[in-house]
Amino acid sequence: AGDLTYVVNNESATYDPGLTSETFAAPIIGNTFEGLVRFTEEGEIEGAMAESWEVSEDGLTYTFKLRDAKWSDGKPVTAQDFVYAWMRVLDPAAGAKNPSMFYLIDGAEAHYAAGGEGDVAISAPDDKTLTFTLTNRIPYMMQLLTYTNWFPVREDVVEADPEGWTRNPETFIGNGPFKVTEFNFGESVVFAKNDAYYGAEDVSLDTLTFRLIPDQATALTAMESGQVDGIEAVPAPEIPRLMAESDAFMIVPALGTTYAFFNPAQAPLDDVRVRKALSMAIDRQDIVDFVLQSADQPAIGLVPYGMTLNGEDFRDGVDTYGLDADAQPEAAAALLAEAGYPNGEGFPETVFVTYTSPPIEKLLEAIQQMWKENLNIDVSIQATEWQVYYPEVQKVEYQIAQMGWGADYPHPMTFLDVFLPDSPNNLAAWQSEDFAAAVDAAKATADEAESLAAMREAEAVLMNDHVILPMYHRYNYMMMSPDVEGFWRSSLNVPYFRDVTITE
Amino acid sequence: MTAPLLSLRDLRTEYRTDRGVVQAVRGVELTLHRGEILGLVGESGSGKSVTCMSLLKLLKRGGHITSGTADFDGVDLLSLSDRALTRVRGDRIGVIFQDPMSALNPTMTVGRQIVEVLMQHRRIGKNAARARAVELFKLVRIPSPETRIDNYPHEFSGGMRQRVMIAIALACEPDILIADEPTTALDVTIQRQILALLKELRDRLGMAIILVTHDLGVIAETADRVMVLYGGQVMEEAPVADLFAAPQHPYTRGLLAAIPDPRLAGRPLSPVRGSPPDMRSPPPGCPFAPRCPRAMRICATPPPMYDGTESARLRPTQRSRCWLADTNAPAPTPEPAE
Amino acid sequence: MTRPLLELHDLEMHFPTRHGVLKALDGVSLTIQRGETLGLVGESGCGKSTLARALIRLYRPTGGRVVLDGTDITTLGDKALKPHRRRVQMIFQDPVAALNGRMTVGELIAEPLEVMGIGTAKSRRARVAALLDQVGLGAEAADRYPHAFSGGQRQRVGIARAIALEPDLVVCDEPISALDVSIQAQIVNMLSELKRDTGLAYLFITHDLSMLRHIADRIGVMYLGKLVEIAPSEALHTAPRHPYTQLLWSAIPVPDPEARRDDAFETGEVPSPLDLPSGCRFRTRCPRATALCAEVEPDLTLHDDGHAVACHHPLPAGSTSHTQEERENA
Amino acid sequence: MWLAQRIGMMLLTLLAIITLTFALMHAVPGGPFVSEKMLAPEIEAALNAKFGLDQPIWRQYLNYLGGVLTFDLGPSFKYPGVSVNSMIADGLAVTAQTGLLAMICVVAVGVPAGIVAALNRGRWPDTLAMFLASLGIAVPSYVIATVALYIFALRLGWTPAFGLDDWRGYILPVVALSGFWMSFVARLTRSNLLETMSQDYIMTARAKGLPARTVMLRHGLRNSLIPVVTVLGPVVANLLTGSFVIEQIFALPGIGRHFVQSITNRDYTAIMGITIFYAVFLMLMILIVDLLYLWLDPRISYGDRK
Amino acid sequence: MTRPAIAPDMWLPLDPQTGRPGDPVVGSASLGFWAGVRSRLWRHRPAMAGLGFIILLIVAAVFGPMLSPYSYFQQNLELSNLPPVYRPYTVAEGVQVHVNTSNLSLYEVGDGGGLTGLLRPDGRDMINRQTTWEIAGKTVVLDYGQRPAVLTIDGEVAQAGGRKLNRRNPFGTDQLGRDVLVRQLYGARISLLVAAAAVLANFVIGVVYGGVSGLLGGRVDAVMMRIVEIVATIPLTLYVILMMVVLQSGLLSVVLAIGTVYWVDMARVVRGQILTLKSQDYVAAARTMGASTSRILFKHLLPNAFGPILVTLTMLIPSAIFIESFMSFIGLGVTPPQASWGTLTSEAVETLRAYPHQLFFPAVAISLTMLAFNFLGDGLRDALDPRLSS
Ligand SMILES: Nc1ncnc2c1ncn2[C@@H]1O[C@H](COP(=O)(O)OP(=O)(O)OP(=O)(O)O)[C@@H](O)[C@H]1O
Ligand SMILES: Nc1ncnc2c1ncn2[C@@H]1O[C@H](COP(=O)(O)OP(=O)(O)OP(=O)(O)O)[C@@H](O)[C@H]1O
Ligand SMILES: [Mg+2]
Ligand SMILES: [Mg+2]
Repeated sequence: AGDLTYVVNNESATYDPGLTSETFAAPIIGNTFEGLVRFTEEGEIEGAMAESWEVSEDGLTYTFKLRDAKWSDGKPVTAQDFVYAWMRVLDPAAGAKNPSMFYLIDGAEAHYAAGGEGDVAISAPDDKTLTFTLTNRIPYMMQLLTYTNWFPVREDVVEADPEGWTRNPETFIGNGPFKVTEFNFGESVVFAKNDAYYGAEDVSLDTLTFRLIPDQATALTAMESGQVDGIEAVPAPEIPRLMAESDAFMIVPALGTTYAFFNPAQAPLDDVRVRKALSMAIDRQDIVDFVLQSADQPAIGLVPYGMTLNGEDFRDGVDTYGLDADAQPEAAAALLAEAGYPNGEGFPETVFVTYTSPPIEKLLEAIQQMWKENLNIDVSIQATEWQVYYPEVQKVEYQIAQMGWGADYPHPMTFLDVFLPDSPNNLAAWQSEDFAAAVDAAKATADEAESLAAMREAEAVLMNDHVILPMYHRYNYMMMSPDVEGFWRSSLNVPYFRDVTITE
Repeated sequence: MTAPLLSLRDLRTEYRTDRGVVQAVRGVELTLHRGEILGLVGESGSGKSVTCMSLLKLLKRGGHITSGTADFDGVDLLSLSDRALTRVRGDRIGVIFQDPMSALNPTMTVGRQIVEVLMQHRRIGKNAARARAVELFKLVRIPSPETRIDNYPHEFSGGMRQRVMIAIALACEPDILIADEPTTALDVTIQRQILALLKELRDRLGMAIILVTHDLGVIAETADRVMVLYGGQVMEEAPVADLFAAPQHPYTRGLLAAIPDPRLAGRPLSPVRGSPPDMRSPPPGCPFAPRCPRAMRICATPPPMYDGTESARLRPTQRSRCWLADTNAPAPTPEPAE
Repeated sequence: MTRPLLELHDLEMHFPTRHGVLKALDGVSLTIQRGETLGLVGESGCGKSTLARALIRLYRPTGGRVVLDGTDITTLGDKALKPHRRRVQMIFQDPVAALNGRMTVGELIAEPLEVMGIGTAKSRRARVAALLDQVGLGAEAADRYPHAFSGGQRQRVGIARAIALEPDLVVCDEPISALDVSIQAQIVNMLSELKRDTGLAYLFITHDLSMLRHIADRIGVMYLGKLVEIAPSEALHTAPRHPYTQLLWSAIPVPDPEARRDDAFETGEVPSPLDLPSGCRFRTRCPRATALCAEVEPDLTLHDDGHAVACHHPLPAGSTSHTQEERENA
Repeated sequence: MWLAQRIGMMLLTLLAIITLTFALMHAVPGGPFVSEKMLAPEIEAALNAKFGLDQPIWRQYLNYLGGVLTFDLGPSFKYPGVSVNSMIADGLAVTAQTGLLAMICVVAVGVPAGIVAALNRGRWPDTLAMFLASLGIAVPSYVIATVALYIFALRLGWTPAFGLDDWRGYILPVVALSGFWMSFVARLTRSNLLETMSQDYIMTARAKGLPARTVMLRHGLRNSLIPVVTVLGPVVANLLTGSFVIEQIFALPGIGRHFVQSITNRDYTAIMGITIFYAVFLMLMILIVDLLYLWLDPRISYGDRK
Repeated sequence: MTRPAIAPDMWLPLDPQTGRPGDPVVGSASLGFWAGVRSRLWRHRPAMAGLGFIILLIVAAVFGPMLSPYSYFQQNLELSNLPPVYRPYTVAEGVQVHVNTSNLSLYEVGDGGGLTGLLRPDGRDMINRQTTWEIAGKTVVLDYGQRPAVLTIDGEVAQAGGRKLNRRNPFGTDQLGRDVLVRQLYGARISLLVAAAAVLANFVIGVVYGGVSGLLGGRVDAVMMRIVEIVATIPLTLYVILMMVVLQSGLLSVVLAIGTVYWVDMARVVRGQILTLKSQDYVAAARTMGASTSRILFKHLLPNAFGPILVTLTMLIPSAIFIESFMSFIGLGVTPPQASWGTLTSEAVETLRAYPHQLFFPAVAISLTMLAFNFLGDGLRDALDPRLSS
């Protein structure tokens, strides 16, 4: 029993599980819906709506047997609900943000391109059986299925009001542990325990409130003055203090990497030595210790820590590509001299573009200074509003551009995919056949060790070319009252309240 | 003789400005009896208005009363606090300001400006006050008072505004009316009516009036007693008939000589020659001496105020601040006609 | 005859008010010749200031025409008006309001010269000093502010400013009523001198009839927005022909306590300009009024003795006013 | 007559505002579908088609105008299922609460503070009031809000950290909202009052025997209020349409926050809708100010001069 | 009453020519309005204090950064977030340390009392929440398991000494270890420039625009005021973004942006004032002289509207300073590592709880400057009104 208030910092655009691609929606959808499978706290896959599943030999056809579960209005969850939900994503008219995630299903891409026409290999032989077929082997398919886009939705409510159903507690019918009782736009979402949930007896919270507080400092004040039970994030300058003294403070791996793109098509960054020199000249440890003052980790590669395959962390034993957590000023200067800029002389005017975000700007100022000190080069920083910045970067006319990536699913491929030639997120327009081949190889094999090796190979291709300037792997810092037990937050930013109990 | 209603002693008022201290009033004495009309005449800038304003401590910024007492009904007005004075102002002493145009609040209907004073001092309701205001408008001869009472000052002519000022000052039927040039903007017919009204009020209520004016005709017709001011000092004081019949002070004579004579129409008028003293550094002796056709050496010393008891040259009720009034002074020779 | 300096043709100025249209000027025609002083008298509120303001185009008249030296300036815009501005100046009735409190007296008087681009800053200063002297203030007044002056002193600043430009016509709206007689005499002498020397003309609005007699060549008498009589000064003084003029004359105060008249002076109710009587406007107060007066409004007609009178029953020519006799005897 | 003309002009002005904002909005880079991650071109095309952004710009403009004519400000692009009308209505319900209170503070504290300061010119109440007013102007609202939140909500625990759930929750937002304008109004009132108090007619009022207070309030104040009223008009419009900073800090779902977010999100319909709402509000307030002028000073008229 | 006897020769008449007591026109050089203003302002003590402060500030802003051993961009990450005043712990004779309780670091205290270096810990015990240092042969432990954190030296609980000034960085350092004082002085340059631009824009555009609108009245006024409404309602953020895209980011663009939109309040205030003033007789008088519209406006009306103009101006200055930081935030203004008071303030607000001194200095700087401007404004207003002088 109990009530809990949890602070979120952002309003989500939509709570429609199929259409959204925002991380902000995840806390709400994650507690009101369930997909076929879900993560355990330890990151293992376990059945949710699916009771059991089978994958064909070739790794292409998946067949799921559904459990007896009910929607929050008492109707049973059927395989057709999944089929409807998935096909809706593939209908351009629905306006889903992330249909490309489904392209790995046979026929899906063509279906979308044709405006929602054509067969897709998804079917429901009966109410309790769901099956689909992929075009290629996808090693991380099960992880993918935990993503909200794969969740079922109810055809009757969606069709009744395709836009509005997610804004009305009456029609926001889910199959998760909680159901929404109030939507207060811009203010809060209030949940109550969903009695129709199959695991309802294990859910102990009576009500759950997500309060939107956009200002992290206010949220922290609310937390420290006992007005709320948990907050999603804490202001960066408070991290050291909280880390030291707060029992409520939590560090959650975020599976994210902050880095900058070097544009290999723009002078002086068209020389890999320059890129490498720049990368070597920054002191990542100092950045973490003094600029961020957090528990983030210096990054010398793309893929963050915490991606485990075959019982092995991706990063374990991986090459450092000549980089280090600490700066290597001499080596960097030597490399730069080799590239034709001894002691930074003649280094062309270089602009580091970024989006407006005070902590990021601070970070870049520190880097700017490190380059100045270690390489004697002047790089200017230009920050613009995100909406101006992003389309501009997309044109790939910058020299250095600040960016970062967070995992969609806990598998290294979510990072490597970005740098495929056809990825819209490959903002350096960097192309490498070796890289593509390695990625393909990693996907093609059913053997995890082999796949891991191929992926490490791919990262090495990217990193040895120094297309990106890795800075740090980020963590999420949040607070949850010590009275709350059973709370956990996934590395994909979904806080789970299903198992929460409040002790007094 | 009964005790005077108001007696002002040794009033000195100065204005401190960027460009020095202006000694606007330098020791003015004045008594006023119930039912008396005291005319105040004098050179422009001689301190008439400042004297009037000082009585109620209504000086503009920079103005300071440096000495003096004003005994009114047993209290010294000059030592009263501003708060205590509010009970005197407008109620027991009414003031008509010299500048009727700027003295009215431009954003308030003229009616309200009268009603306001009535409601302040007479515990009467709005409607009664308004009725009284209409009545006052009639008294000061403003046509169709019922409608014009709702006009704003800028919709009135100069003379009408002046009459509004008069109505305000008379609203509470004060014991003393200080009228600083109350009829300058009025044509002669209305002026006569207003003056008749003042006299009527004097007779009926025993109101005493300090009447400041440049119109010696008005003085002649209205005042009982006249004081002549020059350079911030009283130069001469006499009952009106005496003053016109036998002006003592050379300045008074000059003043009377300047009145246009209908027989001499078209010929130049004869003003007092010279210009008034700079009141930041007034002449040490008689302020009029530099312009005086009969100035003597002694005039560099401030002359005392002679009165009829001291000087055979003066009528018993007359007073003059001029060495010529001294019995030892050389006899007046007839002035050369200009 | 030469072209008159100023002609007013049927000038009308109507103010819209909450209680209806207020006819402050209701068809006034007159002319002013070069070098002439036209006195204007009339009951308070009869429209004298309005006439003055309309003729120098501070108001845009609602009817009629203002012709200055042959040019119709009734509807000219600001720009077109500027050259004419120099030729007509005005002394305002309220000296406080007409002087910008943020300017020193010197600046105020120099302003018209500056506006018209006359002289250098230095020569203007000299001229200001001269003007101040002329109006009896003394040059040291130049750097004081209007608020530090007495009423009469301020008025003199206004006068100095108006004559600074040596205009052809000065409209004087009660220029001397706030001055003591001596200064009045000084100013009037000065104005007469100026007139003699420069051929200046005046429209002289005042309530001081004896002063008018002294300086005016002709005098116009207004009553409720209309001119009721206009005649040469002397003629008007000795023999007013309109009953209102006579009434006015009889009210002149005499500077002689012996001649004190304590008789009640009753002249009847002044009608409201918002609700004018039919026919002749003066009939409600006129001892000579007849039925005709209530029906037909009399026109201003010129009589042989030089009087133009708007009256159905004018006083006979040559009749002398009662008070005037008295004064002459005094 | 004047009023009718004026209202006609306001409508034209509104049209100009709509047109300019529309043009500006489309001229700046970005769009409603730029989010954390890049969209594939075909997906972007599908989204554009869904919201009619694939049509020529003039077409979109005309469509939008059509909507405005029927008082339909359209659906939010960013938040599907939320109409701009309801966004404004709900936001106003929140914003107006603090806004009105702040407005009351501005008038009920600012003006009297100015009066008290003027009455005591040069003495300590004046010095104190003007010192505070200078601070109120110099310290921006987000600093006031943050510091106050830290002290009163966290250190002292007197007020809640966010929300308007009980009366104490109103204190800090209202103070932070009104601080600047209150100070400004106080200074303006004082300055003008002093100026007016040197006019001749104030002397008349005193000569009437009115107490100093009455003189100041009845005769001085009214003639000093023109600049104050001038400023207050838009302030009403601003306060009632919210402040982003305050709503952000105190987590209030008001219009101010919606507006800034709609710009960040390039939520076209929301930008337009809130701008129109604000414009109408502001123009009405300015109209009221102009009408108040007439009441405050009967000499003012709006006719052509000639 | 007895009068003193008077010598007979005193009764001799005086020659009127020689008897005059000196010419009253004692060559008083004409003091114009502005000269009067100047002299009145000169005697207004608070205004002079304000002016003095502003001049001092400008001098400091121009020359201060040159005199400092640090530059506004020079970082020392190890010495970040240091306070201006601290209370040292004495570890051993002559060895003092400063404990930053917000990031739980120890700093070495230099000879002069400056904080000169970060002391790297020799051990960290996350479970017991303790950090250990070996300093001067002693074991120093910071125990933050308890609150507030406790420092023990060789097992004994240490007490902090009296307050000491940080001589190395008198205003402390910021998040990147830069000297706050220099940044503050450098920021003054930008902020004062922005303030000057705002003042200029308001004077040149706002005052004139409002004045013309109010004076001409009628249709002109109606149109001009509708334009004001348009300018006031167009979303500023969008406008700034557009400028950012079109123009180079930098101070000039900020000035331009402020200049184009930041005058409407002033215009409206001035117009309102002119509307009441223009019916005054002195305006009529000026008109009869043929004074041009601009003369009437500048010589007669605006000087009488100075009160509200100055008050509005002084309130616009801080707003302009903060608008600059908003524009910088969007990307139009100054680029890092440059700083203005506005950006310093908004940055410091974020670290308010941990390092309040970082907010204290820019906030106090702006407030003091505003007070100075207000004093000056008040003095100027009084000086401009001759009636108020005494
Ligand atoms: N506010 C002021 N500041 C400085 N000097 C002033 C002020 N008011 C009046 N004075 C000076 O005080 C003297 C007396 O002025 P006052 O107004 O009493 O004259 P007055 O006799 O009423 O003249 P008038 O007949 O012209 O009204 C004058 O010299 C004048 O210049
Ligand atoms: N702006 C205005 N609005 C309405 N009525 C006005 C306006 N100006 C003047 N009047 C009215 O016009 C009439 C004539 O006024 P005007 O000022 O011309 O009189 P006047 O002859 O100068 O009187 P006075 O001798 O008293 O100055 C008066 O009834 C006055 O109320
Ligand atoms: Mg006077
Ligand atoms: Mg008049």
